[in-house]
Amino acid sequence: MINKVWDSFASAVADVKDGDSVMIGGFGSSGFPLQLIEALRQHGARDLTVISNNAGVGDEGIASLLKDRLVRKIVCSFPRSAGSVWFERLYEEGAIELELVPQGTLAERIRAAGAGIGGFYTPTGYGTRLAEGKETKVINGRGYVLETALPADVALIKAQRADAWGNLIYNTAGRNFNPPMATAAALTVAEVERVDAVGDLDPECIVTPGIFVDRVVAHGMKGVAE
Amino acid sequence: MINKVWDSFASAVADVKDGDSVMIGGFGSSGFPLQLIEALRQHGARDLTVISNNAGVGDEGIASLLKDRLVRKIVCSFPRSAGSVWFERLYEEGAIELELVPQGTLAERIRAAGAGIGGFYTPTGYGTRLAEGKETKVINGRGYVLETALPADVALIKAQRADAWGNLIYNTAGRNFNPPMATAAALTVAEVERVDAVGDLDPECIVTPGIFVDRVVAHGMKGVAE
Amino acid sequence: MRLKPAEIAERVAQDIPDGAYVNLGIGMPTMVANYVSDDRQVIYQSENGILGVGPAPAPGEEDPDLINAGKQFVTLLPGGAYFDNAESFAMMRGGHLDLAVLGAFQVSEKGDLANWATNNDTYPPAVGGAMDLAVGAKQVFVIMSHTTKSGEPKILESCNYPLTGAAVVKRIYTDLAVLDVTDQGLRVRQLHGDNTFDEVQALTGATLLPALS
Amino acid sequence: MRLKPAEIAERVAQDIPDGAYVNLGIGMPTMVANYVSDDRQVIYQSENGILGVGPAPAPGEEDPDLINAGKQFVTLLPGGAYFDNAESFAMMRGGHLDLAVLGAFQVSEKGDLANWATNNDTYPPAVGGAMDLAVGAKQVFVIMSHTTKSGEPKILESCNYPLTGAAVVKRIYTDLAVLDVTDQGLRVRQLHGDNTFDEVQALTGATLLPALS
Repeated sequence: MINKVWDSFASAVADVKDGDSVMIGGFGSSGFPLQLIEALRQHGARDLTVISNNAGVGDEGIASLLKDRLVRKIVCSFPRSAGSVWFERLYEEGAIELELVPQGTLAERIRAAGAGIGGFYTPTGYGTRLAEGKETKVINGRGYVLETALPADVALIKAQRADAWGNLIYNTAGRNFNPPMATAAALTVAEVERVDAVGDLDPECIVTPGIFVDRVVAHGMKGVAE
Repeated sequence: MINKVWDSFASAVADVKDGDSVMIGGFGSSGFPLQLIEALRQHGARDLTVISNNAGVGDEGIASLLKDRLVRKIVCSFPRSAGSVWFERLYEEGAIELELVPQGTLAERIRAAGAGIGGFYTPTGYGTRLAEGKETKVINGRGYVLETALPADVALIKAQRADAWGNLIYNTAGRNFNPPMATAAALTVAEVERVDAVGDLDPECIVTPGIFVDRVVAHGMKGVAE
Repeated sequence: MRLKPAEIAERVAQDIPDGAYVNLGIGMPTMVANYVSDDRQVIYQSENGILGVGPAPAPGEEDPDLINAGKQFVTLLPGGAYFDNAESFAMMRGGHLDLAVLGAFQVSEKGDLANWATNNDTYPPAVGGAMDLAVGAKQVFVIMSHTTKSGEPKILESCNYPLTGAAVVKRIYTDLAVLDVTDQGLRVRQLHGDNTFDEVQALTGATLLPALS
Repeated sequence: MRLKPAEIAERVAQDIPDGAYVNLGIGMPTMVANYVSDDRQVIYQSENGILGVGPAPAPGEEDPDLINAGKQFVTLLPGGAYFDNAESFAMMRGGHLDLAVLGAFQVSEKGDLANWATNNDTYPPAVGGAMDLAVGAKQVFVIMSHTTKSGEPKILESCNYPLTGAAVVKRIYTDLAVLDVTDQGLRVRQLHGDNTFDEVQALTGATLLPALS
């Protein structure tokens, strides 16, 4: 029987290795896999490349990984927010590398990795500093920049409900980067609020089919160490 | 008030011009906008380029457009099926041009057109006859073929339910090419089984948001001439 | 005279057509929604994955996941829909939005937009969805003060801040005037209050064309 | 001795692992599902947009939209999901399927696959999803007769029909034998019945390596 449900956040991230690239879903305060991030922090893998829209605010979530100096590089569109103190401190020290990517290009590069597309031509950023050094092409009179697929070793994502096959549905705007990231990593781990019986999720409304998901951990299961 | 519901199939396709490119959703016997196709046939615009997965079987649907010799060119992945007699006849006569595209490349080129992507590198077809004359690129040791976006003047699609904002949901495998085609044409017309009140479609389950849809015509509305 | 930010937003709102799909940038652009008249139905997109953004929820009614791009709690209108970021930016980049209203640091007479970075390299940059919106929306309106706090022009022959997009802005709404970016150059569309052409020209770093009569 | 098509399908079924995501091509490959033992849970994908394809519906229970890639009516298993063709081929091309079982006109000793066109140019070609599956699935198994109806080898040093994909086939199941495509060349994995290496070699257009003991 296919059963992708794991019994603890800690065990679900225990395979993350030093130097891994880790996608983390979420946007603003919405759709972050906070318990998986905390489990990753406690796991303590170092030299990580984090791929996420933001670079964390305050002391929690992604910021906690930065605070513990586990992150060598961050790939994101909007690192600087009110409260992004750990990112700003490490950036000033030269202790973290930043790859700044326009948000739509970030999402599309992640989708491309999941879809087997090697690269694509986007008009976004054409003629700007963020296209410097990149291949360009004029197609039907319009300028485009070549961007390549962005895969990862691990994706930590957040959904609302799952089943044992790994099918996922989300809550409102909590989707954000989670569905494309689910497709783009060698190992996809989903944090969910609850697990339903196989067949209870409406097949017309499943956003992430289970084929993209390797492990599911639900809130209320054995949590991370306090 | 936004109201995209039109009262007849005939009026909804009356703007199609000679020489237009027309996407038509559907796969096998599933998810075809048969009443819109019949309205288009009666409308009689000529020299059309039809973009669809198949080239029609029997005398109905896409085949009826071929039988009436309204189609100059067809872009598809699988023109030759049991019963594709009109396509085969016209092809033998040299009366129709065929652009054969692998099915996934066809879907991705359509999506790219809707997503503002100028072109993309796919491994599909690399080293085969269908890549001859196309740009190629080796990325991370793997060979890819450059394929360009495929937009259209008009998309005729089929969904199950709509609302007056043009939001669409589909039935089971009836989605096939319909959702990507909805995004890729200057004018998108959806044939649906019924129109619900705005707000009655679950926002978590809407597959095609209304922004992509210009016109909706429901079965049971004033039909095409018998 | 100079309009207050809310008054500029009100002026932009007058030009948003009924039935339009609109993305409002963070900050002053977000205020525009407050002034669109009730006889127009406008559908707002939020880049994090919402079409049909509604007003702020009542206190205690917030859905923690339901925020807009500015991280404010919002609601969904009946008829709205959710989607992921790849789909949201496909929608933006693919030219499906009728209008984006954005803030700016600088705009050039050719419609070049600079709104994501200054020339201060010690400060880490952030770009978000600005570049995608700039190239994707069918029309881009800019809403901003006509000059910097120290009185320097923000409308220039060419931007000296890094570009967000080249030749993307269609119209500029400032506290002094409304300007159209045309093939001939920047043309005054409206002077606010008793402002004269010469007064506005004096605070603009590019040559203006007078309003068409 | 030559296995019947259903017997080859049964042999393939033995090698499909529990929990695998599998796409079965049209025709003989579709028969494989009939022989997967009940103690294995296999999730079948259909390229038109189904994951979790179930058996044929009872007569009168057909959903007219619910067909597989071969246009046969099917059902959906509990736990299945629907998606559009762009997503379906993203799934295929992106390497998410564990296995594709495909028919073939010819296979080369390097694992080149030819299954979409012959050299008859008067007949209009059709490709469908064959090229996407060939490059996308983690493993490609071919199921076919060892020779053409007229007795010509279909396993060759190099294909003379147009390729579907280069170096994509991992294993070949025929009515005579099971062959692995390896870096060293085509290696016999199993000879059916009392077939000898020399008999199979004589009907093969490429040099075979003997089975590893």
